[in-house]
Amino acid sequence: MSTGLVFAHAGAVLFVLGLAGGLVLGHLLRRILALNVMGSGAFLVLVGLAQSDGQPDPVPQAMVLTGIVVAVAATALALGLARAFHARTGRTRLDGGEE
Amino acid sequence: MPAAYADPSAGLIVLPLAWAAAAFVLGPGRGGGMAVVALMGQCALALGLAVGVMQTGPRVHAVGGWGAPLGIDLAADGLTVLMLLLAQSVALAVAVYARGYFADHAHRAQGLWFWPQMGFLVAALNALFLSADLFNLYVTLELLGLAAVGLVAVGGAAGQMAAALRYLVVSLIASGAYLMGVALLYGAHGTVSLATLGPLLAAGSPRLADSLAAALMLAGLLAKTALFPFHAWLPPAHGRAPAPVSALLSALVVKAGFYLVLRLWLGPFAPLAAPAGPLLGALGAAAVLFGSWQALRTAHIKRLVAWSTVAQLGYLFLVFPLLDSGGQALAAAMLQAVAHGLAKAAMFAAAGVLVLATGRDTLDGLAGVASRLPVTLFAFGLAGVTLMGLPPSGGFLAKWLLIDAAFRAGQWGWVPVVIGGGLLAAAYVFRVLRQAFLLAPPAARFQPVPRRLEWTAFALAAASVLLGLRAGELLALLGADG
Amino acid sequence: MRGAARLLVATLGLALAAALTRAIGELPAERPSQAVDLRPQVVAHLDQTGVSHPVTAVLLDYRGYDTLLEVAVLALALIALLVLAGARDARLCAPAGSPLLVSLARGLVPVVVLTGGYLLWAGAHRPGGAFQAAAVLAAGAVLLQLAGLMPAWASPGRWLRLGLMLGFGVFLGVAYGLLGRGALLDYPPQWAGALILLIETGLTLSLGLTLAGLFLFLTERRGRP
Amino acid sequence: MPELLDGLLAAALLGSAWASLATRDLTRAVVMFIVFGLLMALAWARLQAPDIAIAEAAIGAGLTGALLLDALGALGLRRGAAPRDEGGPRGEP
Repeated sequence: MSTGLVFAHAGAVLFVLGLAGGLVLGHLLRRILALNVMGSGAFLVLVGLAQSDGQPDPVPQAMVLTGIVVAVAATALALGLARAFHARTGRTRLDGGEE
Repeated sequence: MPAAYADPSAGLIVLPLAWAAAAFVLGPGRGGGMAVVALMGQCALALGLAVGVMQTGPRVHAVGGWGAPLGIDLAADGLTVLMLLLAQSVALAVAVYARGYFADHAHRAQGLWFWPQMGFLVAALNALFLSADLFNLYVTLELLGLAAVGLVAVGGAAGQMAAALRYLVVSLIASGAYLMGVALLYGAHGTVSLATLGPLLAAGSPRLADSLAAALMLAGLLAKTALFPFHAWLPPAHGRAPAPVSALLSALVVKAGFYLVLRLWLGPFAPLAAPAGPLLGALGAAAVLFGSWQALRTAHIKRLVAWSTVAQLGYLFLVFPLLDSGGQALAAAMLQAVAHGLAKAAMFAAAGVLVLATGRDTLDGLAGVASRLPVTLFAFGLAGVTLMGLPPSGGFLAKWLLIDAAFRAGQWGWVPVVIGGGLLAAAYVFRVLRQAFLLAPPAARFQPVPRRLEWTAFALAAASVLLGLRAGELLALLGADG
Repeated sequence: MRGAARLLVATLGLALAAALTRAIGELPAERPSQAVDLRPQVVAHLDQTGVSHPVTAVLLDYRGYDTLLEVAVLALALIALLVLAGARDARLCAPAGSPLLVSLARGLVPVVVLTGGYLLWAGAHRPGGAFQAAAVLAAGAVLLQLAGLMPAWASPGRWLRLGLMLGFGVFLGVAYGLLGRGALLDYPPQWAGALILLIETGLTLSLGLTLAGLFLFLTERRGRP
Repeated sequence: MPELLDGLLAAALLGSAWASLATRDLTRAVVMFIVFGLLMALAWARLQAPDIAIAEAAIGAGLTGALLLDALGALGLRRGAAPRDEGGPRGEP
């Protein structure tokens, strides 16, 4: 199995792990971690699968660079919201219905 | 100056990005006038593009001059232009409204950085409607999602933070699923260009990777569109945001997800998607009934309007099982998208006026409003006419075409949903109107409201009704896809 | 209820993982013969892009439009955080840095700037570029803030706002300016290298400030007036 | 030999991600996430993507890690909350 395929498989599992975590975890910080793991998994599949023949492909590599910057922007906003929410309510989780 | 500088596709993306950045540099609370002027320019650009597409057919703009699949293409056909026109006109009206809304003392603090955020939101919408590249669409989805979430949070109250967080989590999970689909497609076909992918996906029997990619991407987009059962994030987010923000979100942002589903469904995923048609239709039907039911139960004005969005989005998905049957299902969906966009922006604008005047967001507080704010209430009622689907509104024509398509396809089951949804809409609109016509309790005090707010709501509502009379042009645009 | 939801997510997750693994496993053998391979195209046009590093060519030329929108995403996140910081009403006061921190910052900042400059310049030929350089500069800006040598960020003044948007503005201006050639970002080959360097320089400065801003808006300086 | 290295690295990625999401201790979760980010940088190097490796180390692990560590102080430790995320009926696994 080529390096690309090994990491594409790992990426698939990471994606599912992060997705499940994003759905079931309660603490906001953990959810944010899970969403980052999910994104990293998708990035690994993007590059790994494209490079399954062992040759580097600059196109998905550039896409992942873009994706990493977008991910850090989203993470920063999520953390900012979580902190503002915590500062007002003292809570760190969203569960328990709306209102 | 070469004519190339007036290229509408490029202008519709560059112009809002430019005013967003300029508004940020100008400083807190500034940039509203510039935004209104720029949005007028954008309306002109969108009209120019519409005329161009009508006359010469779909257009492609190869960014960087490379062309797909190496570069990124912007593509405009009838579907694109219709969404662009809707987005520019609603955004212009909302900008006019927001200048009055945030000038009010109570909202000044919320509006400090509204203009740059709105500029990026409009740019993201236009970029999304125009993009013909799956990865570029991912970036536009993220830009749109972050802009929308940031705008929900501007009020700063705990409930708004919770709503924004819920929205952000759903939005990020959805984009993650979408991105995974893009990764699988690039792995399988070596390209993310819509035009290049179409023939590749149609050739040969579908592979597991292709079906999985389609499923992940569609699921992500449905969550972003808040289709039942992915709707739970919408009512708090749209109900709690400041009124101009709610108008933008309900009228435009959720439509972006629907537009992409439709674009992919009719485009590269056409060979894979057909079996999912009945499922989407069933979810749409459930959304119509459940959303309307919730709108009948809530005690808050803006929450009622938000639940109505959940219901009205359901109609858009009723067309998926009917697309192959020859009828005007696509036209019905696009008319519904445009009519609902105008009507819902009007309703949130009117609801914002009502909340501003009565000082609270409850139906109980509305007693006596009818005599004080007749224009606003009339706007609310007119928008309601579109949502109920009464003639001559755009909503009526959309629902008529939908019923016609269902009969042609022999799928009678959808007809009672369309009619029942209209009756339920009538019921929740009259809940508001009846309360407003009650006599005001003696102690009731109404805050004065800037005229501008009332009249923008009215203009939007009137447009949603008059749309029914000018639907021929819109349908001709869709026909230009050919 | 919650247990049932978890069981459902776990079951669906396992099914999705199995499907993904299978799809990825069977792809290389079943890749359709018509599949596109962009790698030869990237190399074939490299001499028209003005840079010799393929990833930089994709990032700023072939798919430069993605990068333009990505910079907008960062700017937007910063503005949203600014709103939250304002709403939180916790002023980010410029702390009085300890003497040790001040001298450390004074000594390190030239090194940081040099490293950033090197990464920026290197990006045209080998790994590196505006984003990596900006991350290094951001570290320097954070250091300066902690040492009390930077103005407070809570209500950024016009010059700081201009600095934050400069890179985006230059990028957007170049993109639009080249529309006269027929398309956004359509670099003329003889100017491509210079224009890309101009864009990257602006981006390095602005992204450095933006990344530092993401950090500084988020983190409260606790325990100080 | 390289296959073995790739396999070990992939396993370490999965292990650190799992540890980060499953641990009861929030501080440990964040530290494991930073470890995960650094392992990702190694994976990118193995995938002949040095640009991503640098960006992942600087932005993914570095900046995100710093933001998370600081948020940990704000969310997990203050206002009398215990440093550990309590289990209980809605606890984490």
